[in-house]
Amino acid sequence: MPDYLPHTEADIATMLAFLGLSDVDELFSAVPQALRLAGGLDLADGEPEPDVLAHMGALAGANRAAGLVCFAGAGAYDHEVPAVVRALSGRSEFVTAYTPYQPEVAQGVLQAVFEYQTMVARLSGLPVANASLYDGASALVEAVNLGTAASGRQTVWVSSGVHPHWRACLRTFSGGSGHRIVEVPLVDGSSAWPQVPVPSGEGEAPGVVVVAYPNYLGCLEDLAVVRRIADAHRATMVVAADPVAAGLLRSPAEWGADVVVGEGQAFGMPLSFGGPYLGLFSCTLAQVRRLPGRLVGETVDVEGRRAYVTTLRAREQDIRREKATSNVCTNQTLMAVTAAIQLGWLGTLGLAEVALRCARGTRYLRDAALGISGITPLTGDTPVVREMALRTAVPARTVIDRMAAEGFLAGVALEDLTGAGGDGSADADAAAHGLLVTVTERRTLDEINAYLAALDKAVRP
Amino acid sequence: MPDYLPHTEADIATMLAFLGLSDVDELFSAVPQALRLAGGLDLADGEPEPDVLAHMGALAGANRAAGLVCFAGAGAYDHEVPAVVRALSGRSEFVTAYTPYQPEVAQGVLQAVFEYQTMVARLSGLPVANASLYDGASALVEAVNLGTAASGRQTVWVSSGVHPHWRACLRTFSGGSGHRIVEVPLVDGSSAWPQVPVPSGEGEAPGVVVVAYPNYLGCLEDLAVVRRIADAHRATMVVAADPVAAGLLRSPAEWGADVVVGEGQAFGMPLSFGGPYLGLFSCTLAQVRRLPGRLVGETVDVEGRRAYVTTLRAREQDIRREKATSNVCTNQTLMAVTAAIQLGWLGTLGLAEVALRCARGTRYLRDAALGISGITPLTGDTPVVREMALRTAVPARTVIDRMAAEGFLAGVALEDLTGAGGDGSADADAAAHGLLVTVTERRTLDEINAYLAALDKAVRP
Amino acid sequence: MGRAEEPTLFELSEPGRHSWQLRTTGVPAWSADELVPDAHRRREPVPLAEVSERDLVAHFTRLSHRQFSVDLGAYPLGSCTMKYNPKVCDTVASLPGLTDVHPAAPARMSQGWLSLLVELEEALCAVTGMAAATFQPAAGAAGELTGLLLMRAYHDARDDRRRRVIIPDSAHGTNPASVRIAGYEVTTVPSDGRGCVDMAALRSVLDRDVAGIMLTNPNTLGLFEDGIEEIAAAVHGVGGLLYYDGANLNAILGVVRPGDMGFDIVHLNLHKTFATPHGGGGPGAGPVAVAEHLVDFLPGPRPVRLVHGAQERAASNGTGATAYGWAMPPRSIGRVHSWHGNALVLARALAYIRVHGGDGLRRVSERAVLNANWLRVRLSSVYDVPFDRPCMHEVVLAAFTLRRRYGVRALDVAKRLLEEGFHAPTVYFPLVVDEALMVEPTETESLQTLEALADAFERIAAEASEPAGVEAAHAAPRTTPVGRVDEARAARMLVPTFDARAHVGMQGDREQ
Amino acid sequence: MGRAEEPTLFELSEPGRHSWQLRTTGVPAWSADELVPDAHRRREPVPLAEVSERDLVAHFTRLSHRQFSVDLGAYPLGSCTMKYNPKVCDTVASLPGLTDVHPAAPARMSQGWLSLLVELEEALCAVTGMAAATFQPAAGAAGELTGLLLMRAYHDARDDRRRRVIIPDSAHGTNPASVRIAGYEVTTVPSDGRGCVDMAALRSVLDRDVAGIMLTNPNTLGLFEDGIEEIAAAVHGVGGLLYYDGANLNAILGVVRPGDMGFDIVHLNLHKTFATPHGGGGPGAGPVAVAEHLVDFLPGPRPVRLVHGAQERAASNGTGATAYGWAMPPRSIGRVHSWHGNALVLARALAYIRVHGGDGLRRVSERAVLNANWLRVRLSSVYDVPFDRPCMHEVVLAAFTLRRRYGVRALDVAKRLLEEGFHAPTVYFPLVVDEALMVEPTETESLQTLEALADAFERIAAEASEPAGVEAAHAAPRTTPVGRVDEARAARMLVPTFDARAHVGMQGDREQ
Ligand SMILES: Cc1ncc(COP(=O)(O)O)c(C=O)c1O
Ligand SMILES: Cc1ncc(COP(=O)(O)O)c(C=O)c1O
Repeated sequence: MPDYLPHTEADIATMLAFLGLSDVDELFSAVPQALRLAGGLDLADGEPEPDVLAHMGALAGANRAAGLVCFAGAGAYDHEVPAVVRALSGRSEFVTAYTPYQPEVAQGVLQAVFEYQTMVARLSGLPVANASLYDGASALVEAVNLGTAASGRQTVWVSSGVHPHWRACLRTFSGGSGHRIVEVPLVDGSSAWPQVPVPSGEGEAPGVVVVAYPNYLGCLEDLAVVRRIADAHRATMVVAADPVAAGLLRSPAEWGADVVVGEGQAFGMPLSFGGPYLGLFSCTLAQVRRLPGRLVGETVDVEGRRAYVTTLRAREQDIRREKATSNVCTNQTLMAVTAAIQLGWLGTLGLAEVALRCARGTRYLRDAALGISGITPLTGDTPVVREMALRTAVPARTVIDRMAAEGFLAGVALEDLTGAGGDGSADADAAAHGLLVTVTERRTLDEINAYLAALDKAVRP
Repeated sequence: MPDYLPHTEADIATMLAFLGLSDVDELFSAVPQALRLAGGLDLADGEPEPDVLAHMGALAGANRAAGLVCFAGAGAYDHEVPAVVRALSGRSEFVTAYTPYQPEVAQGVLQAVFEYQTMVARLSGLPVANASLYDGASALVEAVNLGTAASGRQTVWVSSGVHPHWRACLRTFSGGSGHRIVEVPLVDGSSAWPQVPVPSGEGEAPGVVVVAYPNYLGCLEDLAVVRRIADAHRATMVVAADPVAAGLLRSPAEWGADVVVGEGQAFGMPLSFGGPYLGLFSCTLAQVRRLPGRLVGETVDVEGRRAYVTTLRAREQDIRREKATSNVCTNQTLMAVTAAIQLGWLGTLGLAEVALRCARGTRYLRDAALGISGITPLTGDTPVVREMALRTAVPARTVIDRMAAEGFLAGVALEDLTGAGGDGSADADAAAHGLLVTVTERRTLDEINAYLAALDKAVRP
Repeated sequence: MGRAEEPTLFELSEPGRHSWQLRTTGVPAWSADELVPDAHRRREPVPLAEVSERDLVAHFTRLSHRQFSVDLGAYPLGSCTMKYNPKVCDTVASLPGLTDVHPAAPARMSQGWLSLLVELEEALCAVTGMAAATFQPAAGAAGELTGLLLMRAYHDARDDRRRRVIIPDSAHGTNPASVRIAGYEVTTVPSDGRGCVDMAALRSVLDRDVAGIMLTNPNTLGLFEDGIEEIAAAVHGVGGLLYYDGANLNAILGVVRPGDMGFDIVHLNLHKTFATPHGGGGPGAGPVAVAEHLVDFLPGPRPVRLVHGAQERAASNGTGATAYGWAMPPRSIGRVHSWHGNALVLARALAYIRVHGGDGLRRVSERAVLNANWLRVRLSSVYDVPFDRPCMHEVVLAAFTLRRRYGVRALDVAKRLLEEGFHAPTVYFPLVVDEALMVEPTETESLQTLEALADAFERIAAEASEPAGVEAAHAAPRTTPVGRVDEARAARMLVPTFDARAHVGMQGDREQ
Repeated sequence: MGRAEEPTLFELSEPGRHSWQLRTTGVPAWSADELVPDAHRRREPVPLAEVSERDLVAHFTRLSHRQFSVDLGAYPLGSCTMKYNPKVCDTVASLPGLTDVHPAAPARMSQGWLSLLVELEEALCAVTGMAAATFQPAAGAAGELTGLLLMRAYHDARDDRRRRVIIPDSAHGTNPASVRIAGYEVTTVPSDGRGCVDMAALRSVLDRDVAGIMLTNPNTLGLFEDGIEEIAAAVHGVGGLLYYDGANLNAILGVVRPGDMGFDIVHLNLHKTFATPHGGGGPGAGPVAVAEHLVDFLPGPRPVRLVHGAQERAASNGTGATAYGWAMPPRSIGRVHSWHGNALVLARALAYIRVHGGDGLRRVSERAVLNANWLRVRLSSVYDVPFDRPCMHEVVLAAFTLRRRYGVRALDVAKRLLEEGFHAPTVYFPLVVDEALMVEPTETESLQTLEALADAFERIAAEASEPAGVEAAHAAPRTTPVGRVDEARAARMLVPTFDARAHVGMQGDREQ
């Protein structure tokens, strides 16, 4: 009977006697007899830890992708996570604490999150960042909620350069919020804003305009245009920014963003089949009372010592209840702490270096790949920083299968991205032959060259 | 230039200026010019951590033994080490502290070692245990030093059932101490004490008698006989005891041991190619002032609170210097802490269960193996608890090579053990065909049966 | 240790220090201006901290010494189920075969993960009595919202527009907030004198505009809603659905299942019931399990066991073994997560479930309930017990007598407990109880720990009858890394980042 | 946190609790009496603690909060080189390919380990200027003893019996103790006014009975023995050998090598110079490197690169790659370890060396020496500096003026520093300095940390001139987990185990 329960038979007897009960079952006397589960759960009996570890190890061993050299990205990146970050973020004080409701014994988490908020704010250029949201998609959904509340308008113009899964989430949640999501097509890698029909009235005018920077195909959008559209409609400008690319690019705030969201996985979180990741969220001071999720602020204790505490609590669901503008309670605090540690490790120059190395590898691979017959660009000449979309002569899924045999996760098939969420925005042929390829700072020249050689073979009919 | 140095160029300039120096080289002005190393160290330049990790990973990958199911023992055992023990013993407060010279900030290590000492004392049945020695061999050497000092006699009778490497160490250090080591042969797995020539005078009479329990071939020696010999000569009786087998066996103290030593690797330390391991040492109260190494004792602080401190420090080398009876300073504290955690995890019943399971697996394998033609017993009917010596029709090294191809580390060739240390005590044929096989609680019936099937093939000429 | 103020990383920073080390790649070293068009190129690097690895380690290690956690002691925080989190699950969550898998890797290359998810889904269905589950929701609140969208999709599919969702007044704040964000209106029903849903009040608000009801059972007062069959019949009677907030599932594992109680939708908090650690506020995992009639609406794509046939043979690469793939439910509400949910949290939960098995999970609930009742009885003479009858896995005490008599509030009791080395219970929740102290010991605390906790509770109450004790209660905590924190000032002079300190005129350091 | 007394594991124990979980094996369940003969069979299980995993974790986590460490702050413990220990080395030391290798695995199956050891040996030889090394010694003192046995074997082989080994009076206690245990007599030579070996005194004790001299350079006063060439010539002149105690190698990496100074035998403390953590007192690793004329005497078997030929082809399994094996030196002194030394510590050291490389190791020493000198100059106005000239990687200060004027001793200064969040320096060592405070900042501390440390040192000295300050110094430390500990009582009423408490009448708990 493996478990983690401390009760000895004697303890149980003593405790039952104290309660005046003769049997453990009597503890459940409030549960109507008819509802009680007869015969126990339909689950196998417990197994000792080593057996379970063996089982989980076998499952882990069945993931062939784990052994492949990773050129896949699309919002989840294979970046360096050093031992020091794993060691510190794994400290049990951080791992096994709850939300810092008692600040006197939670200064560790609170200060780490305060530092995280500062770093996220510096990345985006905006003055306020929250303590995290679930992931990039949820951060975007919350940003749209904030924007519609701020503008009082339900129409949301979303560039199709925003990650297809994030857009899928937006659509899902619009089922509740009633937001009208208008997706703006990409043409040659850039949002074709002029293709959106001119709003016929206040109801159709966008309350929020959303763009990705770089977009999910790796292209740099013209954010000045987006700012002008937002200004024209007094809409909130939301930028979904890649926080690693931020090491090379002008900050979204410089471009005039009101809200900046992003996926923070790149800062210390392994790929992990998609989670736990980290939703980055920052905004202007004017919006702080609409900020979703938790916010840590600096203050003092009774003796005047510096102290940290979650603040502007009145916004949160446990206090505002049905008037709350966000329902988030548990977020991704440990990931925020991890990101703070990873960004502390990278520092000013390390982040810039990572971004630069990504761009270099991407350039190198792209230049060489486009020399392969059977590979053409999918996004024309639009600048590419960190991720690139290629058109493969054979279907991208086939390329990925073939390249796996050579030891590579070749990238992400556009079809899988746009199809999975029920998107359909990209045209079918482009999707089937579109391959999204990523090069991070971890990829060596040898790996890239071997990749190119394998690609050359893989795209042959 | 990867390193862990915090100095910025500005820091260095400021500091040099403060010292009135113009160049870092001037810091070394005391070093005669002629001696200075011209051209730097003959080592490659530094490499960043990920490169180093890749190199170390490649080395690790070149150890085929790591992937084999382990039936080798001979003093180093493949026991369960649960995640919880690794997590706790890996806490950086334990890992990155020094010897607890400042008890006010070292209660963590001190108390953990105090608990370790208590556990070791309970295992041996003796009242005092030290804070650890390097390994089983060093514990034995120190025990012999203690015993000769106590008896005032330099002759040491050592059963050849003591691990060959430990005996080799005894011989090495006798080169300094001048001890006369007399090795008592094993006959059919047991020490043949009567074969030792009767001492012709006080000089030849043993001051120390050493026996292993069980001995390195897995056999249980008659300790009552050893106690009688020790009594007859007023010698110190030293028992090298397997602390896991202690879960099933009468304690050495019950048999009358004066000093009990052992190898503590089984308590939470991975095999690790032989180290770091843990030397267990315990003795009677009468000998406490001769105890080698550190000893933690309980006391109180100025406010009367319970506190722990290293005690009887006057014994130690830093105080007694050339009058010290042991030179040990750094020991294996982290391993002692690990053992305390592992023994806390096992608890009273867990240790008994591990010992029992080892004995069961050993019995099962031995019974079945002796049914294989080409396998005969090497130690007759002598009881076997945890380790067994078999005679293989083909040389044991050949068996091990063949079994590796089937996924097993089949055991340890006696020849490797007795030869490596330059022993020569076992007769050559027995050594060449002797295979020491171990079954721990981690070996499943399936593994054992597969092993037996492979063995059946491997011993064919 | 842990009591000294720790400067921020930014104050430890010195330009030119570094920790980072990156792989040597050999990729051509183009400069930024060769790679990024001028208009887009950042001019100055993002200013972060610049510290050595040594200082990074010291900083975060010292911060960790200013943080309480389950691993340091009892954490009886009601509703949060702060049980011990087995270390083996950390090992599971760091298996390279799990951590190194890209979420967009084709199913053929991630069979282990898919199989893990399907196995966990089956286990959660067994525990809840439901038909299928989604793992996308990243926490309980996300599960609630997902569940409410499922509710909406279900009614929509029947062309049945409904506007209201019923919530008891004892509900957790996420429930009404989720209802609102799902586009529904909240209708609150009061609790009756026994701490359960007031049946008459419920009936009075039930009509065909009610999309459903959200309940947790046991409820947030720690009491089992013994009228659940009646509630279910009534809600189903008007065509509404029953939503189960799984926060309190820890009380009833193997005893009674939400599905058997009549619930249609259940969210689970894996970070509560299944011991995945809370991480200082996350990550969690809030899978939603549903009854048969809602399966088609689940978010997708979902991991599925492939039926034997062509698809399977393809996925298993001709080996013939049972294989797994992805499927989009036919009437799916769509995605609710960037990928597949907090996968590593899910892996932890499966390991926990396998160690316990069906028998062990039932023991978990038995002991959780035993512990809570022991505390209830033990403390009922010194604290108010607003609803003094057998509770489930938590007990709601109250300090209204202490407050009335001595001016010692629930908050003071909480802060005094911090001094005693325990975490505080949840205070001022549920809202229906004045000066609430919501105590959830969990099953992993031993009788000795419960005794020590009860002793501390009693000591605090006893001290309150003396002036010095009252003063001590108001001054508490004094042995913690900081004393009581000025929350009002934090909101008034908002300093959400280190850079904002300048605006409100804070000093780099307090006076020496 | 960290200040509350922690009961022992035995006090937390309750019969019937458990943590252990073992693999399901299916092996037949014979009972103990079927397996163990009656005479040998234990009747009662060994009484250990019986606790739940939860309590085990809480106990040791709480203990860890009562422990200072490098990761928590500066640890300027002279002679011990408490530098930052890179976390990447923890990863290296937990690679399954390294941890899961049995030490008796045949060479063919442990090529990675053998190759690692050979690479490390070559690196250590490059650093020390020696010809070969053994890794068996588990710590510095074990290295000393091994080195002295090598010395003895060398002379013995020449039939040259010598009885004495010379040691300076500033030497570490392990040196004379090792000499004694190696069967030699100690001859102590005094330091001269400059803190170096008194050459005249040395010459006066040198004769053909001298087996050798043990020195560390820089010596334990942190000073470089600039007469080392003369010393070497003199000792070699009488046929003696020079033994280098590597404790202070951190000062001279890439600057000067023991071999070039004339040393014949060197032990290294990898746990000092090469950042392998000290583990609260171990494990360490004390490899011994020797000059060419001593190689044949090294302990064995030794890992070696196989010469190309039959042996190699066999070991490399026909792949033709360079392969490694074991070799016994022809005149080996024998084994000094159960197996091959503290292997995982060696792996850590190699990783550290590779990250730094030749260039980085030199920087290590430069910065270590820079830091020590900065502290020396900064503190020379408030503390005594007995030998006030440029030091190497550590500086010996003294508190004799403080003691004479105010009665504040080195010990008081140390205890006050603990209150300030620093570890104390080494006190009362080396013995030749009265009220010694031996400060070794190491190269991983930043200028800011040095400044804070110096400020604390200065504050303590300044306070000593006021009565309250003196009192505070004597009462220190008061913010640590416990206050000053009664060491005399510990020795007088010896309680070496929990069970011994009963004999001296200690209570299970102090009065509440
Ligand atoms: C009763 C109840 N419902 C819902 C939630 C929300 O769960 P989460 O914090 O995971 O979003 C909580 C936890 O805070 C809770 O206690
Ligand atoms: C100068 C000196 N020599 C020798 C030693 C002994 O080394 P170890 O503690 O590793 O045995 C030490 C360390 O304590 C030392 O400082």
